[in-house]
Amino acid sequence: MNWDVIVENLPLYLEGAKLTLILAFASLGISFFLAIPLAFLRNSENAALRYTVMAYTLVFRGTPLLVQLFLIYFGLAQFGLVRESVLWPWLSSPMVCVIAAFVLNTTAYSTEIFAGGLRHIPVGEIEAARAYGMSGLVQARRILIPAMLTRSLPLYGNEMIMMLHATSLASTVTLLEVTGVARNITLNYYIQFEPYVTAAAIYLVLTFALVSAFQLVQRRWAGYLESRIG
Amino acid sequence: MLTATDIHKSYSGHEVLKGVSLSANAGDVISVIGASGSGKSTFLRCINFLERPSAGTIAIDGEVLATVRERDGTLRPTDRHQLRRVRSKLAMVFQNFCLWSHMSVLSNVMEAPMSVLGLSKAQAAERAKANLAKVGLGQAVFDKYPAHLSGGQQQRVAIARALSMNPDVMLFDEPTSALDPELVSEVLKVMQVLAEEGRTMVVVTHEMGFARHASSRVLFLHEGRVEEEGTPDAIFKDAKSARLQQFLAGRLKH
Amino acid sequence: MLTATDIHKSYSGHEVLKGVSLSANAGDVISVIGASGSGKSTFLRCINFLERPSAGTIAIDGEVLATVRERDGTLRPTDRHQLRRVRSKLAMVFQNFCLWSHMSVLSNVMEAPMSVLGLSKAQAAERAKANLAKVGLGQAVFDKYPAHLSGGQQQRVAIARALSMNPDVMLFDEPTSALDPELVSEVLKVMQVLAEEGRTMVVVTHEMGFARHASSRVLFLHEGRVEEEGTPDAIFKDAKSARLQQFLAGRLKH
Amino acid sequence: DQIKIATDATFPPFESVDASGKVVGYDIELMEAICEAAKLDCNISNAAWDGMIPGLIDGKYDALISQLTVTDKRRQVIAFSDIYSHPTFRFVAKKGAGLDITPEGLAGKIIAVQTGTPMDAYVTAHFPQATIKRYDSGSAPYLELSAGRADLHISYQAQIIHSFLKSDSGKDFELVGPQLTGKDAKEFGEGVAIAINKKNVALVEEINKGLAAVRESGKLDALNAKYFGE
Amino acid sequence: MVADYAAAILSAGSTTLLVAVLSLLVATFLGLTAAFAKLSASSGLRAVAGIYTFVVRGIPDLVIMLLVFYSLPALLNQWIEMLGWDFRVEFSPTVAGIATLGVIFGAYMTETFKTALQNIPRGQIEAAVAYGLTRRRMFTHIILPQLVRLALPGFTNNWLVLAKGTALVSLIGLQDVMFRAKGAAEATAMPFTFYLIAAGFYLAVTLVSMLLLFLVARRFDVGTRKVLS
Ligand SMILES: Nc1ncnc2c1ncn2[C@@H]1O[C@H](COP(=O)(O)OP(=O)(O)OP(=O)(O)O)[C@@H](O)[C@H]1O
Ligand SMILES: Nc1ncnc2c1ncn2[C@@H]1O[C@H](COP(=O)(O)OP(=O)(O)OP(=O)(O)O)[C@@H](O)[C@H]1O
Ligand SMILES: [Mg+2]
Ligand SMILES: [Mg+2]
Repeated sequence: MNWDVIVENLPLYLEGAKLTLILAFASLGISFFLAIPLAFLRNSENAALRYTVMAYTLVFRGTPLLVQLFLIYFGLAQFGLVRESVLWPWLSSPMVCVIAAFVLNTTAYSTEIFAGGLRHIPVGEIEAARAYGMSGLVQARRILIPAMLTRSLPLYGNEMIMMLHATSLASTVTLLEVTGVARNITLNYYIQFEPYVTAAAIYLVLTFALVSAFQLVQRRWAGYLESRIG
Repeated sequence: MLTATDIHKSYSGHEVLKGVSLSANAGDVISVIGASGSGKSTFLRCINFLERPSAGTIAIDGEVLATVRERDGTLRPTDRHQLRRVRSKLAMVFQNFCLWSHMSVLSNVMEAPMSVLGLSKAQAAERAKANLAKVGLGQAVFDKYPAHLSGGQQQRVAIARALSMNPDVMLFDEPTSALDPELVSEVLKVMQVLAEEGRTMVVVTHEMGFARHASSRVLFLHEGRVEEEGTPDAIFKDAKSARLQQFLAGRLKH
Repeated sequence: MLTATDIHKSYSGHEVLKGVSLSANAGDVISVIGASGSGKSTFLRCINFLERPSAGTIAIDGEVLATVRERDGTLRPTDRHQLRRVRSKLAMVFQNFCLWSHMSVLSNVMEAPMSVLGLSKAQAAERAKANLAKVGLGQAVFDKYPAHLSGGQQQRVAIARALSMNPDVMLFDEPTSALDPELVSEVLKVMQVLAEEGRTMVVVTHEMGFARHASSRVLFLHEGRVEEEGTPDAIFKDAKSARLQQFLAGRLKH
Repeated sequence: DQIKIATDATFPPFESVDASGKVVGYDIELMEAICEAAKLDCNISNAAWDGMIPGLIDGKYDALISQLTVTDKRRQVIAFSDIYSHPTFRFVAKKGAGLDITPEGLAGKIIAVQTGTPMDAYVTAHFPQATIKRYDSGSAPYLELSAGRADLHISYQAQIIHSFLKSDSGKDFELVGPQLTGKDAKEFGEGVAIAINKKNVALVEEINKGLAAVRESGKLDALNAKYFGE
Repeated sequence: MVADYAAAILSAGSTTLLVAVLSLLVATFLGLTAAFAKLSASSGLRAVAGIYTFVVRGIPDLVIMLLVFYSLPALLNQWIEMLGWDFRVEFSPTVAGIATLGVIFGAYMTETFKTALQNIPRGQIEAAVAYGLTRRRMFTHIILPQLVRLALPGFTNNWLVLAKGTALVSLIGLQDVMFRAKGAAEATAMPFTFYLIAAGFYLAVTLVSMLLLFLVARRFDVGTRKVLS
């Protein structure tokens, strides 16, 4: 066994873990704020809006993230127009491409999760808000969004874990997050067992931390959904 | 104080309300009774425009709610701000309580006064606590979520929530019919107190005891029309229409 | 025909049944009454070992069900085949009907006779149709699924399902309490007919009318003990224990 | 027994996958000729670059032919056949970029290389001030070069000319800097050979015999002419 | 040339589908087993199933795949060598792909089946017990039909994720749709074109699956009633 190599490269793994977390939280953070309005549009009375959002979520949930990532990173560069555009300095950065792909992907999933939560709010609670004269904005801010988010928590928690794991794909476009570090070690030291086991252990720890944090959030904000009387 | 004039309402061609009027002066307690499906809930919901009527006018304190007829035949309020103002004066208590399940009891009662009437947090809390006390709920429930209360407690919170709007008129839609028999009386007691205080209330109810003893006037709806209207005595002891007699006979047997 | 002797049952230390006995001869209709939580359902479920009692014996037609005490203090039947045989003689009708929701009405009634008694498909179908007819259900419902029937119809299917086992004893656990008031009578009527036919039945019920008029003996359970036992007349007109008097007074007010 | 031979088919014209999914190229033809001469039953399959050498060490493969250069580091873990060619290495960059191929001249420039190759080792050792981007495949750097995400790429001169400069996407690029060989830097190794599991001494001999036969029969020269003749 | 490569990509569709379907079988089997284990009375079985689902769901699919394809055989062969035996374990990318996807999605299926099992109304099972049905009969005639209906939505979802998950198998060298697309993209310097073709393939699989499973779901929805709002 070659655990010395791992110990020697522990700082690389640490850097990798940092990048993993940055990628996961940046993608989740941005997508959170996109998914909320999209969830409302997904349930909009306007059929055109509803179907547009539906088409978006269908395409991004219906194709592998790896394909989406390659399309954005390698694919867009195929077009001279893109390469000469003002966006190119951004699009040429693997970091930007990876986050863009992750955001587009996880936003599609989060939108559907939130839209489902929105549909599960009892109609009466919404009517009560209207009956008391709340404006649309106040209804959304005070009643709909909090109720939607808390009802979506369990599914959204899963999505967060999936996103954390999806960051491992960033290694395919040169970013050295945890999986990338492990791959590099196999390429330079010709060993395969230790690097990936170490990576797996790091992900397990990260997942465990995320799940624990999530249970706290769940208990604090969604406790009202549990143990209903009757 | 509140007048609803000649309210009509159709659902996809089927006319559910065929011209129902009601006028409540300050201090009136009007009970609306009638068989299931006679249109009681629909009428109450038309009053604060949770449903759009197809014809008729609603006025509160002499201010008529401005509306325009939509292509689908319903009346749409033209002035959002006016609608919100009117709604804030008409506090509704629902059959299924419809408390906001993600908010604690105290937040439920404080929410609308803060976000609609613009009260400060301290003012709203003070008012909420007073109204919760009035319906017999103390500190112990303030931080609980609705799901952790009994049905009777939930309905009392809902009444406190309505009271906290300082409404001109309170609208009740069968406030006790979702409750277990043991819990009905605690809510009826609270409503009785409100009636005695001189609150203006419109109450859709199946509780004939309440209609008889706590209200100043009773409306009997039948198939979307006011079939008979009068004082509780006139309605319960001296029913004129055959329909009402039949309804009361059936009811009282229960 | 059926004897349950000195049945005890504890849930995690809390003793729910403290020695309840019952013996039913052919043709007996025994009603078990008592307040909520007094242990009626638990007792009934112990009779066919849906719950394992902590002590006591069950015998049917003189055959004692063989059991052994487990480490957790419950009695485990030692002979699977004997248990199945005994269960097939004791047909249970549940409060919530518990029909198999993925099977049509006819399949529901045919299933156990085919798979437990070994009847052929044709025999089972014939028997099922006869029993469905007996509870007042015709061809029209045969191919429907339980979810498409009213509660009263579902409970009658459940009774037909029980009848089709040709059981020695039928066990009913509050067969009408999950029904809307209008539907209660249709099920009670069927049960009355069964009682008059001379079927042996043990019925846990809140319907005092049934207990009084249809049963041959009444057991009053209180906190896990048989507080009083006797003919309907003795129980309803001539209650001895203060508890029973109190229970009946509370009940009849309703 | 069949000899399992792996190649990383992302390095045309030496090894690549044709449209039908078959592995083709110089190395493939050479290997087939060697097997024929040595009367070996060979099966050449495509493998991912990062798993190839560990796979050989582990015994998953019996031999590798993938333009592997012989280096001291590799010799420690695997055995090599006789060397069959001495490649020349070159940088490639945009026409007229006017790059100065010195450690200072390339400071801050982006160099794309395939991970774990001699070229990787060379630029890592000699151009510490440049940014080095590493890819799992031999072809991805060209995509990056034409996309403008990298300023230079270093590889086998023959590979650059035949798989890139001659293609449509390579028409704006040119070879830059000196021709480099194993004599210029030890990272480039001694030459290209077939890698074989260290324990399998017999196979090394058989392959060497086959290679000698191919060389003597003139087949090797014919191959060189076919692929690299003018 | 574009057409040649496009044809090659799409013809690898059979590989992708084969891997997907076989993984689904493995996942279903593992999921059912672990679901029953999780609901069993034996605390040992519950613990094993719990560790399985926790570990698998705590590690990214890609890393599990690399572990199974590279690390696991390496470890096993080291052991075998230490014991002095003369054989070796190895997985082809196909086998490793199917095994990994099966193991990963088995964990997701476990949760799906467990929830479905818990949602079978207890009373219906009690009724079967009370009427003396044998365990086997109860399983085949009462539990299984309901399980299928209740688990179908979650099962559908898992399948859709699994079908897309096969793209990862390309990273260990299996010549599936994604692998061919990557090859074509690099060989022709037209990545957008070929990745788009791959995306179209996966989207088509998703849409066709959704349609088929919708039809199946309708078939199994007999005997349920839409909740009236
Ligand atoms: N959204 C709707 N769409 C169509 N018809 C409706 C709708 N809401 C109510 N109705 C119909 O309108 C009629 C009146 O209903 P309403 O709920 O007002 O009766 P109600 O007097 O409140 O009865 P209950 O005592 O049962 O609450 C009924 O026939 C009902 O079926
Ligand atoms: N599975 C269980 N675990 C713990 N306690 C239980 C369980 N089942 C029943 N009990 C307790 O046993 C007591 C008797 O319950 P049982 O259901 O037999 O009452 P019952 O007479 O049928 O009441 P009801 O009329 O409400 O059906 C109750 O106190 C109940 O809380
Ligand atoms: Mg109503
Ligand atoms: Mg009971």
